[in-house]
Amino acid sequence: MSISATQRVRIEILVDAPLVRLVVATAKEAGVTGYTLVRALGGEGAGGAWREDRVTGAADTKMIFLSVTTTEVADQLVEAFTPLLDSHRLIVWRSMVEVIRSEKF
Amino acid sequence: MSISATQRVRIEILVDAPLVRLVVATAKEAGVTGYTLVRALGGEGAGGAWREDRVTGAADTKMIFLSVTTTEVADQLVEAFTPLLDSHRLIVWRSMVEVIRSEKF
Amino acid sequence: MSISATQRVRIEILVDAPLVRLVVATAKEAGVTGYTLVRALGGEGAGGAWREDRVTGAADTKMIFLSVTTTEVADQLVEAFTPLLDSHRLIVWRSMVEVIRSEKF
Amino acid sequence: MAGTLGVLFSPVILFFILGALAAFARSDLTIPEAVGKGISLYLMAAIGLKGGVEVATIGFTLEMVLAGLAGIALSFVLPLPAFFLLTRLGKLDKVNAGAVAAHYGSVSVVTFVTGVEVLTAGGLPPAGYMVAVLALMETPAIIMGLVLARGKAESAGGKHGQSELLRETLLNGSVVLLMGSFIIGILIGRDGFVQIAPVFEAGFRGMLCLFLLDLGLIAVRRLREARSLTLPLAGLAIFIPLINGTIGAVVGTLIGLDQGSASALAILAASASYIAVPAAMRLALPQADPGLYLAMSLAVTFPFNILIGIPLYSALAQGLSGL
Amino acid sequence: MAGTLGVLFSPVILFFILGALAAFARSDLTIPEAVGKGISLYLMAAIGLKGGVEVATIGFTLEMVLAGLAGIALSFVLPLPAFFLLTRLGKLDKVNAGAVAAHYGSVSVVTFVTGVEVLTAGGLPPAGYMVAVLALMETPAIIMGLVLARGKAESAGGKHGQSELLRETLLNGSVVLLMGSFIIGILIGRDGFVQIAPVFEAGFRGMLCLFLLDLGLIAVRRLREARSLTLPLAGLAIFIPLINGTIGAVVGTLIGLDQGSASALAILAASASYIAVPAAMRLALPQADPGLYLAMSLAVTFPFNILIGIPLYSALAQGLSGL
Amino acid sequence: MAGTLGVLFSPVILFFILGALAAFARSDLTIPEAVGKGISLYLMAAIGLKGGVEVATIGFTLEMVLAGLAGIALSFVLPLPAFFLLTRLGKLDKVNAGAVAAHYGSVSVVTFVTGVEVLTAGGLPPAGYMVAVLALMETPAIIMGLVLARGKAESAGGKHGQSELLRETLLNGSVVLLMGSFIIGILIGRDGFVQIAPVFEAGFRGMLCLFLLDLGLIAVRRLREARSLTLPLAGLAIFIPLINGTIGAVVGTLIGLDQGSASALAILAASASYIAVPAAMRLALPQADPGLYLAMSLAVTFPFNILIGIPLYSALAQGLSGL
Ligand SMILES: Nc1ncnc2c1ncn2[C@@H]1O[C@H](COP(=O)(O)O)[C@@H](O)[C@H]1O
Ligand SMILES: Nc1ncnc2c1ncn2[C@@H]1O[C@H](COP(=O)(O)O)[C@@H](O)[C@H]1O
Ligand SMILES: Nc1ncnc2c1ncn2[C@@H]1O[C@H](COP(=O)(O)O)[C@@H](O)[C@H]1O
Ligand code: NA
Ligand code: NA
Ligand code: NA
Repeated sequence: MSISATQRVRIEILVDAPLVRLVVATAKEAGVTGYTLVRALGGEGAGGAWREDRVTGAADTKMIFLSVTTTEVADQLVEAFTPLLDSHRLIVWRSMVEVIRSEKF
Repeated sequence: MSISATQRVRIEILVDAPLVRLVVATAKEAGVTGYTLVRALGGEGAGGAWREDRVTGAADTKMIFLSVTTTEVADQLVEAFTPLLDSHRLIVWRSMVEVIRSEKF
Repeated sequence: MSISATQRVRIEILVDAPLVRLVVATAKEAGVTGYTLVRALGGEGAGGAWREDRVTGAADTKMIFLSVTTTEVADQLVEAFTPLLDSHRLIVWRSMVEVIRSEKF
Repeated sequence: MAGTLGVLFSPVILFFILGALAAFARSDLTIPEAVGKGISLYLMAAIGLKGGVEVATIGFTLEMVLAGLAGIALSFVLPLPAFFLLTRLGKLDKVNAGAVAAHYGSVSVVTFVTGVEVLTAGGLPPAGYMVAVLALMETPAIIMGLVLARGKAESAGGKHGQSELLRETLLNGSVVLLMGSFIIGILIGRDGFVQIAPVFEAGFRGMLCLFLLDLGLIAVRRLREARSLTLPLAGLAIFIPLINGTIGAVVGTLIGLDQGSASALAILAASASYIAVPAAMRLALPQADPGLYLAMSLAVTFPFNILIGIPLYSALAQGLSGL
Repeated sequence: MAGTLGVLFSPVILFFILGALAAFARSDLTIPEAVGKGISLYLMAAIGLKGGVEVATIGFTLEMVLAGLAGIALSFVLPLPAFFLLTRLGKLDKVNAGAVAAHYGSVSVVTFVTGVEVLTAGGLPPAGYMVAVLALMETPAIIMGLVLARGKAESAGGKHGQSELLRETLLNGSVVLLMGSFIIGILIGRDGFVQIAPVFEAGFRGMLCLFLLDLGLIAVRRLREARSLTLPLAGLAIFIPLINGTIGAVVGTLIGLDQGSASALAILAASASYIAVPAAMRLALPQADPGLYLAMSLAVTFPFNILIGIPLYSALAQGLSGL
Repeated sequence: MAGTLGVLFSPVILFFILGALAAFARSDLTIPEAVGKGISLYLMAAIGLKGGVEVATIGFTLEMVLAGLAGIALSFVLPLPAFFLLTRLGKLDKVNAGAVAAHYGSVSVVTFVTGVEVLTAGGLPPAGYMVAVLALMETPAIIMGLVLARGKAESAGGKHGQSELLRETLLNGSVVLLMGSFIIGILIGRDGFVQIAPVFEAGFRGMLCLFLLDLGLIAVRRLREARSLTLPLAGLAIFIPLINGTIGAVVGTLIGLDQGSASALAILAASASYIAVPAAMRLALPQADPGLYLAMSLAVTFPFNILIGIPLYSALAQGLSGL
């Protein structure tokens, strides 16, 4: 479709602020070399509604962990997170993307 | 492709801050059970450029409403929003994603 | 899949804050008519870790430039950015999305 | 230090000019939006408290009631001539004209605050209850603007019905904070205020400087990106406040307000909302162009009022009281 | 100005009530989270400095050591009855009961600060070293809560081992800032403090008003969205602080603290953490429901303590000292 | 209170140390970036105003012009020896060496502000016009750094031409705010300043404490994540300011500045930019490594100057004036 484009997986994990360090550590162990965090403003799910809150312990303020990586690493990532999904209330989804400098991902 | 992955739709709606409540209410009526809001910083389109602004009424400051849901709900969502797209200047797009705990979406 | 949906390309570029103006200008030259910027909070890659920082020159604080556009414009965009990817340390990926009001993109 | 030139040398106005010039020159100077919002909340709390404490000291008077009623009446009435001008001279359709007219019937907190600073420096401090008048004037114009935009017959409907909208407007953050602080001011009185005066009184003028710096930046940036602002509309964004300011000064003098308070009523009438009304209009009249109403109220009327309007309206009120 | 009614007319409390009412009425009034966080850091630095400066002036005493030891002991012990009540009356499982119990053993900085304001206004200022006691009490309850939740046998494990968690908790931002400012206060003494007093002393009460406005908003919004808060649990969120406050008052009086300091210890014991502990629990007991423990500590206990608890515990401490 | 040890017990420096220690210990203490940015803008406005008011009081002098010219000359010249050292001892390529050299030719506002605090506490307040010198020194080094990085022949080109870059640098937010506030200070004079002094004067030192706490956190966090900082480069990040500080002290003394102002010029020369220059370099020399130049200027030079450099340069300037 375009110059030297390669298929990679874009994986997004919704994670509570206090658990970000844990998610990053787990992702790195699974082989992720790059990621970006985005702050979320609020949301709603089975556990009710929340909104961004930096004043209190913000135990339910969420961030989006975003990583573009290979299918293999993404699979390993999902495997590594599966036991945590329920206990840590993580939300994960993935989709295919095309990247340009494939050596970066 | 991976352990117990299921196809879902990731739908994103760009919405002006004062209209967020309306969009959330409409989405819930269409059957959405979970969503996350992300604050946007600025942008440009047919209506000119804008930048984040919390000082004034911020009538054109935008947020991203993000929901991962089933194809059926996504279709209903699009249908519910179609009459609003022009009048409320909403911008919508959707793509396929794989989710892990499919019962969550 | 749904009412009057059309295929478009969602392109995301991770860019350092001081380079945003340059990226926007380049994108507009490539034919992009609409885009949205999102502030990132932190991340890690080959060049080490960074976190949001508005106090100093923030030369490595990143934003996400997000645009949904046609395949042709996306191709031109990628072409326009290819010489900058290494020199300006940009990260780019793209995927297919469906849009509703196709004339907007 | 009264008079136009004296006003221009007030630090508050100079910081506004600095912000405007920086934005004109395309400087990247920016106040973080969270900080700007924080300062604006602070200013509302401070002005509310101050007004309440004054009322607690002086007590309730008939003048107060008259001023409140006049404010409500003005907020209802002022959108009418504005709507007429906007459709005829401005060539706006009903929806956009109604939305813009609502802004001009309502009020701008910072224009008021800056006016109070200028009047106080000139020896004509308005009465404390004018803060309550300010809060009372925010909402009625919204209802009027909607009626004008939609025609009486057609009802609002949709997810957000008329009553829901009214609730949201009456409970708009700035109205709640202003009125709440005003009442707290009445409750605590001068004695209770002393403890928090270092923040809410001593700090006020300096914070206002920083806020006007921010508004100078925001207003001019908006002016540059305003696509739908035609020359006739820009002209109306100056002409309408002149009319409204005159009406306000006349009404204030007629109901017997002191010169400072009559000037403040004129400033309120002349000012255009850029907080409560834009948010309400985005919701109630989504088809109206926010780029247009924010450009008019924030990018043209606000700077005009700050730099030229305030001394003008106050001179007018003083002149009228001499008749 | 002491007494319950006097307290309610303090501006600090009135702003809290304003925030709570605004959130009840679903107003969109919001303090930007960055600004709220900034004010909370300011308050911690200010209270730390003030305590340190006082200790520098008065010097170290045996009382100080006793108060510190009592604080640590209370933080370890108080989760026990709370855990018992939460499992029996509250019908919580061990994990959730342990998480909630940790909150009640630990302390709330703003409850303490508000208490100090009220006590000082009432002529019973607590000693400066109570700030150090506050910092000492933040952490032990976390360990205790974890032990209760997991049973002694089972170890923590996982990516974040027990020691890692302990390190993170001890170096929690609020603990570090409180203790750091306290030590800076000791080092600079009264003379060094004079230069920065306009910010950290004169500004304190006004900033506290703005912060309590924010907490009023946050607490009530949390209450509205609290799904897992049953009536028995809401009752315990009032009953547990009453018990803990009584224990604190008794202990404070027994170890010979002055009335103000004994009242402050009671307030600390009665207060429930909503900064350090929720973050630690999310990490160490991820299965526990954050919606629950934040609703109890922030949405019920905090307002109860601010409005009713503080004058109650201080009256109790005064009564006990008279025995 | 002069002398190195006295400086270390200033609250301003102690808060910097607290931030640094917290970051070393990996505490999660963080000032929200919006708040940090807000404080930094406040400090620039305050220092600008103060300088301008002083100039308005004292009037224009030849000394002022000389200091300005010396500042501009230093900013142009200082990148040269730095570039030489960075390529030879630091083994950097031309692009990175040029980028880093630009930082050392330019100035750090907070180093200056802290220096002024220390000098004033030591009885040697620098003249008010030094603020203008500060603003004048920000930009020339950027041009020089680019020339060094690219060689004279090669032109800039690309989307952002040379002139565009120059415009952006000259209109950099911090330069505009500093110069703008300086001019406002001149216009309003002592009388106009009185009204806003509670915010911009009384609050200054306390706000500086909070800002240095933030910078301590930021600097040490950057140090930990610095990948490209070799030992020789870290050494140069101390050695270059020592050279530049010495040159600044000599030049200041030669052109006849008073001891305080000569010390301030030395501090400016020794300081390294971490606001205007990094942003400009990211744009003009995108291939240069931002991790490197921020690590050197912010993580090594800034703490060195705050803790050791400032008293050293001022002692040097005092010594020289005695000759
Ligand atoms: N289907 C979804 N799409 C987007 N975000 C979701 C979705 N479900 C849950 N979330 C987010 O994840 C958070 C926790 O979800 P839950 O565990 O279901 O309460 C919610 O508050 C949302 O912010
Ligand atoms: N193609 C696009 N891709 C991403 N964002 C867009 C796009 N078009 C519009 N937007 C966003 O939506 C806002 C409103 O668009 P418009 O109604 O075209 O002015 C813009 O300011 C952008 O933030
Ligand atoms: N694979 C990736 N997925 C998501 N973000 C990435 C990825 N790689 C790099 N980034 C982001 O881009 C920044 C610069 O990457 P790098 O040039 O590799 O240091 C990182 O700090 C991340 O924020
Ligand atoms: Na008006
Ligand atoms: Na407690
Ligand atoms: Na320098």
